[in-house]
Amino acid sequence: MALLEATNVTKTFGGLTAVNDVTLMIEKGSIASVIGPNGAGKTTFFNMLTGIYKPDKGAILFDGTSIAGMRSDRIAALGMRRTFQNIRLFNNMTVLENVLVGMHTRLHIPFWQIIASAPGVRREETKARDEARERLAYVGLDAKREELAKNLPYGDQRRLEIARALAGDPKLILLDEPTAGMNPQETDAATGLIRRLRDDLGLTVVLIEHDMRLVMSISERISVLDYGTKIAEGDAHTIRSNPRVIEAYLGKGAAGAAA
Amino acid sequence: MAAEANAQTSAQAVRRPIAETLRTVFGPLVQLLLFVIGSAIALSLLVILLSLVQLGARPDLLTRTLTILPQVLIDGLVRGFLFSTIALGYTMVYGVLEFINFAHGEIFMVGGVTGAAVGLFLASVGLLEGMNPLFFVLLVVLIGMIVSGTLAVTVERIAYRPLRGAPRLVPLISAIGVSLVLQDVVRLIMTNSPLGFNARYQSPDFGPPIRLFEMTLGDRPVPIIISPKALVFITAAVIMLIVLNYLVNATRLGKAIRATAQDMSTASLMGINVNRIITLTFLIGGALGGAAGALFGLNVGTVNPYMGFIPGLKAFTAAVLGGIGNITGAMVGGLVLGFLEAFVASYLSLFTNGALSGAAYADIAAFSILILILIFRPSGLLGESTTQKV
Amino acid sequence: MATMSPPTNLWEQVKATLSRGPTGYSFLGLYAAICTWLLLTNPRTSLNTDIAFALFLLLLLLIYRSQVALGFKVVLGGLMLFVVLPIFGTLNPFYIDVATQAGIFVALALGLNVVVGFAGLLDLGYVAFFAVGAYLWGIMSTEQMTLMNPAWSPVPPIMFYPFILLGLIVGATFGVLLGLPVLRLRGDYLAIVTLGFGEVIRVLANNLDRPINITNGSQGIRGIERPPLIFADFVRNTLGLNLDDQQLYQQFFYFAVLLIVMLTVVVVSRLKHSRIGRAWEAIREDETAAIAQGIPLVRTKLLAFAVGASFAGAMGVIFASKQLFINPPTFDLIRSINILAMVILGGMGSIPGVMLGAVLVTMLDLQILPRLATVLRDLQRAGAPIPAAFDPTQYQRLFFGLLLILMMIFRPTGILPDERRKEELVEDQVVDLPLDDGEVDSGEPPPPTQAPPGSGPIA
Amino acid sequence: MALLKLEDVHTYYGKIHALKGISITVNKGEIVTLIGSNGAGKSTTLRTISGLLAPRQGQVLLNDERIDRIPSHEIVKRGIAQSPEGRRIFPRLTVLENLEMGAYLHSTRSVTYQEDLERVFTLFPRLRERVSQKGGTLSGGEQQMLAIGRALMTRPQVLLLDEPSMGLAPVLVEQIFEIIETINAQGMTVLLVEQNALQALGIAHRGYVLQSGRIILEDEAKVLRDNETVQKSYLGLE
Repeated sequence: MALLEATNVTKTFGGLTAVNDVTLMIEKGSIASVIGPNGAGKTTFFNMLTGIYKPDKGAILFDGTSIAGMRSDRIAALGMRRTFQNIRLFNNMTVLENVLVGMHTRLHIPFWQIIASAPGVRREETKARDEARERLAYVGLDAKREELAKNLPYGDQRRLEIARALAGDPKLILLDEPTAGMNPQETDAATGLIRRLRDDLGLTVVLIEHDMRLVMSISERISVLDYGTKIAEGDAHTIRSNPRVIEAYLGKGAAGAAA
Repeated sequence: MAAEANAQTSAQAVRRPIAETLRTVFGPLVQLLLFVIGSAIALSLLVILLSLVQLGARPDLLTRTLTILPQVLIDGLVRGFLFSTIALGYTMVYGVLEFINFAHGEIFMVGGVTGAAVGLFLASVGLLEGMNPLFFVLLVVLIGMIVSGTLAVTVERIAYRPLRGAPRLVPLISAIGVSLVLQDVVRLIMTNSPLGFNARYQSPDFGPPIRLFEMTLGDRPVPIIISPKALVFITAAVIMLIVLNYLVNATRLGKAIRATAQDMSTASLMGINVNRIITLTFLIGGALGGAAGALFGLNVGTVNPYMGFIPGLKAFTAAVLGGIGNITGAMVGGLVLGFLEAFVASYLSLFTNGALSGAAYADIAAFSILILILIFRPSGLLGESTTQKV
Repeated sequence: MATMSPPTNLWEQVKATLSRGPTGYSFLGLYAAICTWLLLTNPRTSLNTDIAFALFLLLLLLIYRSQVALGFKVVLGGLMLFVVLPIFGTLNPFYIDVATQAGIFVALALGLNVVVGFAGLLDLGYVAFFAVGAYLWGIMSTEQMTLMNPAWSPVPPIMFYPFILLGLIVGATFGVLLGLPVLRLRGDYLAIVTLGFGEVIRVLANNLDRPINITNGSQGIRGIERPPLIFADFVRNTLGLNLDDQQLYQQFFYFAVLLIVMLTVVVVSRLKHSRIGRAWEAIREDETAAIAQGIPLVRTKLLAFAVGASFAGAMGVIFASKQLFINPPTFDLIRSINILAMVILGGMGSIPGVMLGAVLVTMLDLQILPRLATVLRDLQRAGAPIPAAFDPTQYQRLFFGLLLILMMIFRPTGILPDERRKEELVEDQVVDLPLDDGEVDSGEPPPPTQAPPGSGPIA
Repeated sequence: MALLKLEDVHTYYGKIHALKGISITVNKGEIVTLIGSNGAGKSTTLRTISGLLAPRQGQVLLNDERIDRIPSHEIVKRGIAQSPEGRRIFPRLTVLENLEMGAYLHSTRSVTYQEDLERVFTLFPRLRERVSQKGGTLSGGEQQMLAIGRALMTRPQVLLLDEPSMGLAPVLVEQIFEIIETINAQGMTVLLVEQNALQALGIAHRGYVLQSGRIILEDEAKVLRDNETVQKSYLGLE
């Protein structure tokens, strides 16, 4: 069953078509990748899924709900979370607080009770903290929970972004270039974490990535975008041998190297 | 084929055709003209329509509406050019630094006060009497430009440059501080000098109002007049706009300004002295503001230290209305806002039979427009639709 | 920091000794005693009393900053604020008035701090909400009611108490009304729009005397009612204090303001440390990331606006009643800037900082500038070259302007910075770190330009 | 002969000590590459050389002349050009205007300007096709070409390239590296910062490996490629 169905989605900026009639189905519990050169429309596509842009045309169905043009925060509340290509943490908040913010949609104590400092407030807060620490422990950051996010090393920041996304108890998690700027060792660790998200937590994962080694090894389904259009789709093997993908994206050498 | 393309690009690069330069310089002015005519016609039709609606209750309304219409249009034009010239200062600085120079209204005010001081000085040495009015205008505008331009550059050096790179609100707060300081420093100077708080702007005699034409409404003739000072103001403003357009769109310097506006650190990698460009931007914006102040003071007849605040705020509105960062936009925004205000100021009390004072509600109209524009089209009339990047 | 590393220089050593342990207790106790003695023996308004008063305020700050037991702090601070200062106030009405004014501005600054400091929204029209509250009580409690409609009559003075609550609600409502359309705007635009809104409210107050006289225009509203002194009997007979009505009102307003300030502090700090406070902070840090966590942007910002405005509305009611007279210039831009200066001077986002800022600015306004004026006048008489028309009390703009500029350049975090904001505002003054490829390349083509040819966009 | 030399350079971002004593030599005609993981200080090194950051200690020498105390627009004049990370094309200027900006210090009326332009168009025929298109509408690969071309227009002695292959399709990455080799073959000295260490070491003569602000290895590119640590940490070869 498809958890996410994007049908004939189109987005233009002025005269430029960034995403052109793209259809994409994401199966529940799968790891899928979207690849393509820079400027192919991948991030724009993510931005439409998460409500930052409203698609000009097309429908997006998430877990049975139509979300095309819905506000970002409501989509997030429905259980779709993302990370950003250029890490967007709350830099001057602590690691723990970042995760607590990620939990926002799951905290419901009303305004009046907060002001009155009702007993439920502390209870909810304690519970949230415990859960946040669990998430941090899951990505291996619990020891650093009191540090400011901006003081974390690069790799930890990426992991914190994932922990923050997990805090919302998502059904689907979109990772925008999760290993950009990592060396091969760090990439391997990240690959392991992404795999665990699906295997342990049963999450559905969609990736945008340039690292072909990662993409080919981890994804069940790969979609290739070029100039806003989907030019190919399939498993790693299909993609690697697709002549159009080789021509537009992989190149002959790289296709071999990634094999 | 390659050689041909090559020759073409080379020719393009070496000598831009004069037609091209003319187009980049005058194109915006044509656009401006279209907006002026368009908004004048639209607003005129609107008031005529409104007066026709009320015709049953107040039969004389249409005649009265038509009688004052030409005068309202001229008034709108003067206001419009006032806002345009000030708005340019906001928009240029915003374009380069993405920063609202809140103190720009005070830079304008200093231009006005300087003009009044020049007038007073000339009168005190007895030169004012026989002076050629045009020469006088040239003199006050030049001195106003120099003083305000220098002031703007100094302010940037002292209060803004140390804050570059700080979070957005920090320089904005500093600019608010500068605005307050300038108001009171000028007040201190004025009240301790022969100028006084509300200084009279002395000038040579500009002669009687110019009669443009006469129109007959019913049985009485209505002369349509324009004061020579207003005419001078409009002319000077148009000249400044042309020069600025040339500077920004057709010179190497202008291109450097645009490059700096788009990406400061990369511009410096091209060998552009970014600090000098920023200084220059403040100089140009300040000088324009100073000239506007000198001319405005002349037109109104008095100046005071607080005269810059409201026009400054409205000029900012104009800049936003036109699309902040966009030079043509600032001019268009200024003119549209000027017309709008003139119409509200003149017709509101007429249509409500004096119940609401037009002058007071013109301010409210201006701010309402600002809010409406920002909500429905934050990029302004001519602005680029900026989409948030993620 | 001093607690972490062993005190290095003499100043640090003195500070450490006096702020904790037995020396700390005795120092504070002794200081409090001396201060009380100084105040109660110098009731006449003079430079000496000014200094004693300043020492008194410093004492409160020291109590707050010291590291003695919380109970001791509360008892000593409470004693000073609830007993010493009111008694001193019966001896000298001026200082208790200063304290009341300071209290009003502390509450206003705390409200503005929710908007500016917590949520990061620069509001330059904050005084408008104050005006709304003040006019609410001003109109409803006076003859304006009858002027508006002959069939209406003013509400009885006893309604003052529910009107504080009503002021709160009306303030919040106006906050929402203004916020709804403008909160989508980016920071600096928002600042200008709120400034415009503040001006609109003032212009309306100035012009709503026609066609129906609602605000009495530029004349302002006189004879605003004060609440009946229902506790007069208790004070005079039970406590045996022989105070006249004027003094009783002063004491009443002082305690009313003090209570509201305390309430405000509690509310504001609870919010700050809740999920709502975190959401505000997240929005301040990065709006896009915040909405991606499911934080509804407009609603959360609106809440900040409404909370901030509600304090101003309630304080407006009290202010109108205390002043007996209000007119449009009371609520002009400079007043908004005044409150902003308090927040900035003290430290954006920091509750104790903002309170300190409010007290300092009020002192500057009511005590230091007038004092400076007398000094300058004396100097001028003695022949010093000071321009005749320079009266420091008339040059508030100059002082606040300088204050804003200097704070921004040298200490943007304020005197008592919020730890968090400190990190933010002194962030390395580098525009783009190489690690942050944020704006560099999002992998998408930027939206193409729509500018007409040759229109000369420079940005 | 050392054209560009860094001696014990320390650079800070506020309180963060980003470069902790970097010494690098770039000889005339070489391609030298800096490799290392994110945050190691590669870009910071380039930005220190081009004057966007000022070192707190140590010196940067170009032809034995100190350039670490002069502003970046002056450094360009001395002959250092940088194609910045993320390309940083002026999005609302046309391709030609972008190139003109590169030639800002030289008159666009001169013959040499024409020659420079011609050279860039020969290297990047795609740019000639898009000469009047706005920079922002180019694809990633084209933007990278424009960034390199624009840097070449300043007529540099040393070309600093910051992550030229970042975010490009694998097929384009190959092209970009070929172009760098071509430019070098024409006599240009290149200092290359790359995430893609394998390919960078493939075309470079020498390389430096950076780790948290320090140089941990320096050698001939071939030797580095065979180094075990480098292979494990940066090349992804087991």
